[in-house]
Amino acid sequence: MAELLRTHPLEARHPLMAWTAAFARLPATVGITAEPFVAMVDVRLGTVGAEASAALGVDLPTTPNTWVPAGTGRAVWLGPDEWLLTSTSESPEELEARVRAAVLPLGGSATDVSAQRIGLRLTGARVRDVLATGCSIDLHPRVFGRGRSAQTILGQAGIVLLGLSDAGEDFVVLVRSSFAGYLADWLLDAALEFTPTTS
Amino acid sequence: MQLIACPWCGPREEVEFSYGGQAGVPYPADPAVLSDEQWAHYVFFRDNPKGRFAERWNHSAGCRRWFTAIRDTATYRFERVSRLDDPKPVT
Amino acid sequence: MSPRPPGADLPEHPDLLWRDAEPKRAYDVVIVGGGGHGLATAHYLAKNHGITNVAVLEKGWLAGGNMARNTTIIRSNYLWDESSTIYEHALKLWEGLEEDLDYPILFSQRGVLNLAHTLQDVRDSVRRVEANKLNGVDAEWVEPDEVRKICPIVNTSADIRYPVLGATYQPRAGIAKHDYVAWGFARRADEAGIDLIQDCEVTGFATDGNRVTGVQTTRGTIAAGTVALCAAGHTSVLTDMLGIRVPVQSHPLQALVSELLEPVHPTVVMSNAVHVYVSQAHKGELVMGAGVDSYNGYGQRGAFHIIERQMAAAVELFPVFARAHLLRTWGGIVDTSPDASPIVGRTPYENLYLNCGWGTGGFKATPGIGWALAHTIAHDEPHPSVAPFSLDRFVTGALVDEHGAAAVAH
Amino acid sequence: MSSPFRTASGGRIDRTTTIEFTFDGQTLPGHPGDTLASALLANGRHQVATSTKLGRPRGIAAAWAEDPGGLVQVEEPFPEPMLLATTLELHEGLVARGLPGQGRLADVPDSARYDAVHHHVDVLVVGAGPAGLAAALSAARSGARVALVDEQSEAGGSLLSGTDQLDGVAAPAWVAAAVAELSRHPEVLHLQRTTAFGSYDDGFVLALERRTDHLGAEAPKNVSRQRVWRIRARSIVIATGAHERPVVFTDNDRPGVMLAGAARTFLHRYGVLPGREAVVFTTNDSAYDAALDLSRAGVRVQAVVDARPAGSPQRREECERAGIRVLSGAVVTGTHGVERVTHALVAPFVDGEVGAGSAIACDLLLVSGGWNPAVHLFSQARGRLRYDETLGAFLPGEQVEGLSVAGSAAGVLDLAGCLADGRRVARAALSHLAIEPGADDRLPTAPEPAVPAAPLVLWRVPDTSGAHGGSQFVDLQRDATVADIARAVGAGLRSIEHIKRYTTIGTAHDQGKTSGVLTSGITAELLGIPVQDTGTTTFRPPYTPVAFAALAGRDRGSLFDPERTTALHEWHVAAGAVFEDVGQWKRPRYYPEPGEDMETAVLRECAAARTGVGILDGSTLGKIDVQGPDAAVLLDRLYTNLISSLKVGSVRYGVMCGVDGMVIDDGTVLRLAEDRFLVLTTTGGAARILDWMEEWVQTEWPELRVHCTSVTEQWVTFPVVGPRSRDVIGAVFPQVDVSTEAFPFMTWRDTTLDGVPVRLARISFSGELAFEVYVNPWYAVPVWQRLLEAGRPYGITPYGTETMHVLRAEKGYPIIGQDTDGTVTPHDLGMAWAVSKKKPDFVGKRSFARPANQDPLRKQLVGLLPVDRQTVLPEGSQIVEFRADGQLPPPPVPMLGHVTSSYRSAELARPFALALVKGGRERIGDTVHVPVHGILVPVEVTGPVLVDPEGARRDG
Repeated sequence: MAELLRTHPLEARHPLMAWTAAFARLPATVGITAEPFVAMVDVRLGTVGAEASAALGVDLPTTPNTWVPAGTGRAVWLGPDEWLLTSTSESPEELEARVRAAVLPLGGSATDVSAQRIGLRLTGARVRDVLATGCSIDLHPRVFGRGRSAQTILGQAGIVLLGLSDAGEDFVVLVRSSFAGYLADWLLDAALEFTPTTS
Repeated sequence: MQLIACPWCGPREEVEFSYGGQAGVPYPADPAVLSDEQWAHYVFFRDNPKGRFAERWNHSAGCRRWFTAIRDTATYRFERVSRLDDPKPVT
Repeated sequence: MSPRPPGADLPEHPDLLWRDAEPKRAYDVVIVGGGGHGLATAHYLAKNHGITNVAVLEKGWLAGGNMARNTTIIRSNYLWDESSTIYEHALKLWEGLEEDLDYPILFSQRGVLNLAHTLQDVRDSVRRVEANKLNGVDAEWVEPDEVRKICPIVNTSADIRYPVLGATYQPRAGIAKHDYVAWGFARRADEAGIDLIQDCEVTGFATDGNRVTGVQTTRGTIAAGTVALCAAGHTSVLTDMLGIRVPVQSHPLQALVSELLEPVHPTVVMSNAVHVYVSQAHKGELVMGAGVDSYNGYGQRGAFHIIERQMAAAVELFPVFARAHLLRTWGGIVDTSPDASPIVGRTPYENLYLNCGWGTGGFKATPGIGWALAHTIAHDEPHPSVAPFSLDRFVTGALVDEHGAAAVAH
Repeated sequence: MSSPFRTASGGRIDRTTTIEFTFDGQTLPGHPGDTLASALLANGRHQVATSTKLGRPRGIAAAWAEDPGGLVQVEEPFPEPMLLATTLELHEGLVARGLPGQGRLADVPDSARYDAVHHHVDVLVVGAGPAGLAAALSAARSGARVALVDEQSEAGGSLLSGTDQLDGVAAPAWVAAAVAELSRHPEVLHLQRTTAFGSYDDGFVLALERRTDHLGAEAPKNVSRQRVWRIRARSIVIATGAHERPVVFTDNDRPGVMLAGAARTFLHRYGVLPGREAVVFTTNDSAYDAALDLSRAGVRVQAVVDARPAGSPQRREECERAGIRVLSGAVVTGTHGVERVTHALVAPFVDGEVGAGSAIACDLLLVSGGWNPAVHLFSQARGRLRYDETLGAFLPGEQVEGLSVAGSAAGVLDLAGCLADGRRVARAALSHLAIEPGADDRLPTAPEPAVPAAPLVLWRVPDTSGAHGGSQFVDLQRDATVADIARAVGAGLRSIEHIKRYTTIGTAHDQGKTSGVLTSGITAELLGIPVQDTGTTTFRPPYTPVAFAALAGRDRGSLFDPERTTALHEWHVAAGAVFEDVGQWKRPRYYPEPGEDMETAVLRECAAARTGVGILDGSTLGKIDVQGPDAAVLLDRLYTNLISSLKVGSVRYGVMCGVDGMVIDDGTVLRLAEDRFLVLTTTGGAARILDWMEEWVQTEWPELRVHCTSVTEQWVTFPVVGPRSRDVIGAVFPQVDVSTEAFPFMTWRDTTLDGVPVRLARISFSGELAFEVYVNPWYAVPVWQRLLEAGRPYGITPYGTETMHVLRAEKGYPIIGQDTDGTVTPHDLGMAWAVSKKKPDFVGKRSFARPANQDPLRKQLVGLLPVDRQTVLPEGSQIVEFRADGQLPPPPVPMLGHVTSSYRSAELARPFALALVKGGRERIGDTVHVPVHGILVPVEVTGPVLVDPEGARRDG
């Protein structure tokens, strides 16, 4: 119990820390890494236009299932009046405050969801095959290239999937934090086929 | 195992959706003035046709939007989907 | 010749089942729906009440709906007094049905285990067992080691995703052979002179004020003194013709069967949390029910992802099933009601009786509801066992909420 | 070892390698490329098993999935029940035995992997025979995304079973070139050993790939043994070929009786002679190929028996050139032999009458009654079938959108026709998808089709044996005969579905692949009605059996269902927590110290919270951020109580009901700003309540300016509970004035800890002084540890859900879903105070006015105290009226209600319970009985609040 009671500095601790070693053992064709924590805000806004763009500093994408770069982060379409804005240069509180101030006059709302989901980066020539074992979205590079996104199901977890490359070899999976362990196990299990065995 | 066309996200697998039953059953403007029978009909009674049916669906694993569909309950085929802010679909 | 191998012992059907009857112009009683409930009602009308000027109208082939598609589980361990009364009445009739029908219905009282996987499952199970005991229904709570004794192939290890924390056990529960049951009732009804009329779809009703005077069918109009609707998933199609609203929704419910296997599964196991209900039928095949598809559907088919989930649950709970094979899948149409209890009794038409909303419970109720509905028709007064299941309960709020009794855990 | 029936050369097997396998205890040789069936036949073994019901010897009667005879049990490498010898690829170490009836499951778990893959294509071609290959080539050449799946070990289908030439080379060479071309198209997925077993709506096809069994011991362990392909195709070409149909005659089930086309397959594909002396019985031209090929290979073909009066003049000539006798207008009426056919009984057949016959010696009797197109997938997709009088078969009868049928599956029975049909259908599909065909999309040159003599449709040969069809087998697997069909018809049955159930035809392993159409034909004949009117029974998935585990895929073991965990999960594990499944969450139930059982641990944890300080990981509580100018309006409509009057900085407990007026959830609401609330739900209710809110906002009240966002995982929640909680919170958050005056009950305050924002709320689910600590889960572990450290002087004790339940129950706080069951109103819970009388309406209000809600005997939440101060009533126990004699009367015994929660209380030093009791509040002070293990335990009915009813402790 002594170790359990030891006082720690307030250092952020990633929920997938215990998976780091397992991820590191994967071959490059099915690379999985936990994304560092970033600030994320769920933005709700009825109508987007010049005003919103000016206030937010980004044109929120209005094409369903797409994302665009936004400052140091991304703006991801989640629904006809809902986006996920991320930032790697602001704290969660700063991002929420800034976005909230921008959208409140336009009838919008903003909620800090930085810890609601964690990100997993999937890179390599076979990650598409790994995803296809549990994701019904068509991930062909012609269909799901850079800038595409989808809220969908992977295995039995709801995810937001972002396409980062036109070659179909680079994806980000955002998953609810409480499902992160499940999804990490699930991905490792799916990657087993592409992992050289020692025997 | 249908592909259901979310009015926003496009065709997605059936598993991403949840069903909301008959469409066009609004919450009564003033429940207090309804008879027990009228209230019971709002709470418990829904149409159950064999054939075309106007229904509510939710893209629950996707954009979480509710929408309306005209679907044939005998063939399961979706004839039309529309957003809630579209003009009321007619069966 | 070598000794008879296992799986060869299904009894033969009789040489004569029923006349392929032509409809007459009029009957004292017209039963719409030639499934288990319709045929059982016909049988008890004749047997208990001497009423034989009866037609059973079937739009397809006799007992070709849910009666041909269910997983044949029979039990009476329901929570509420109202439910256990009708199902226990049915179970007592099942126990004498083979003699009554003089038909080898293969009623096998091999017991039913309802597994509990969460603490709330345990509370709900104990509640149901205690209620059953006080209602005179055989029931007991069994701990995991007893579960293993009753059904050794259930995975009772503690390290599975949802460990088995125990089960309710009803020893008198079991299974029967569905076609044999239906055909037994049909043959008895036919022997009594009741007309079983197939390929006879009801297309409308003739009414006079608050009476139904006849039934319009694809084989002509048939006058009726009393009409009883026993159409399960198609009830709404009929009541729509009569302008009656009934709070049922028709959903696909799938089931499946494996190849013939050496006996491994001596009882019936049901699990709500890890959704499985499975028995090993007389020839050796595993018979399993899957979940209800969420949407309304009259297609007698459902989505395959439900079967896949079912298989995952089956292999989780019964690891030895891994290499059993899915041989055939099919679907029925279950008529579900808001409180997961049936709707039986009077309608706005004074000579029209309703029997629907049995959801997934219809097969096990067959003799009970046939008995009670025949009584209701004969006496023009709901039999006490079905009186609580009136349509009126949705207005008063006096539901028999078998749904609520299985509420999700906190 | 040599195999006596193996040809000297030819076939697709690898003769350089010999495989040993064991069948029925006998070790036999075979080659890679063999199936178990071909290897058995090569060793002269026809009989595989005895039949289920009659115990008759049964053998290999076909060469692939339609075989009704060769069912085996695999014992090694892993037991698998009921497989067909004809579809089981031979591999080293295979141990199998014939199966008389029931398969055997392994008694140990299957450790093999199974998985599933989603795949999307423009065109899916099912079947890699001539039509399928032609279709796939056409589709591939357009650049379209194509999948070609085929159930056999290599592509080619019937092209591997004959002697045809394509483009001037032997057909297998053309197949190899076609496969090579397909592999060069980057958008083509070509899968062999992959059976499309189900076709569903919107171009969805499920296919099972058998990936490793054929590799034997070489099979890699990290690769799934079988894979389910979930293929979404914009267009599907079904090129599944046709099954040869037998003709039914007396004793047609003996080993050595085989479909004619199967014999060609065994010869050409596997280099096996299925016999030495053959009789060929046919109703059409196709079986002549078998006769001629076998004759060329050295089989003595004793006769071709052609039921057609004039036979086939052209084919007769070919036979006569080869020295084969042809008997036209003749039939096989029966056979001799026991374990193997020894004679065919052949008789003239004129105008449906059978004349006097004679026996012809043979060890192989080949039969062809025509061809049944494999319409299973088409029919599963709800394509209607039509009966074709000429072919005596059911064909696709209509167009189904996105689905077309090509080649012999559509009734085209010649090679050139199949190739052309495959290409035609593929190009039509491309055109429908607006995809340009490829530039060089040519068909191979195929032999000119001979003009066949018209086939005769003959279901069965009249029974001259006197057995009335009792030995004329229709369904060999079910031992069902023509006599059984006749009995069914005699019993009054007319529907083919009834006939199936009466006779059990078509219900066995092969699901009627050979017997289905025969039954329709024979039934129609017996009833004197057209076959079209009889129809077929419904084709249902799967086309061939699929292992349960394959469908379970990877959703097994720890991946069966997601485990949701909080940010503190690893800490809980390290602390030795015993977990409880709450929905998908893993929650610590209690933290036993060495030697403690649950009761001891919980008494200790409870005592800590009541007398010192305890801490709980409450992070699983659902949390919803509700924002917008109309946020309060929405909450007023959904909660039974008034939320809009809540002040910023304050907290209120609220109850939600469904429209039926029954409680669906409860929790606290924090007003963060005029236009912003944090709504807390039960753990199990989180997703449901967010959906509930969204549904109302989107579908009923779109005019409300409000947005709801899940923040369940955005905040961890740690209730710090007990009289010393103020000391702990004060120590960790020194900037906060934690005095009752500055920080009153049911308020919240924001602060920071080392710059990290923290929210504190004075909420108590125990009646004790308590603070809830909310923080971003990134910092969950250090904040939790700071709290533990600060609490150490006070003996801070982590506690789990069990203690939480005891503490709240002592205060009479219900758990929704435990103390309620969907039939309970707020009034029933004694929470009329939480039901607003001011609001004109809220969801559920109208239902409170129904007659049943006024019933004074509604069940109400009360407390129970066992009079003996000892018995912990089992939760779920029923409650009955007090019986003075202490004896239960005979059933039925009226019940008053049931025990919803029951615990031993450290505080009360006795057990207590909560219960729902009919008219319970009126019965406070009464003694009632609870049957426990057959004994009536007297209990006193009390109010639900048993600890600190005055609420004196909440401020410490």
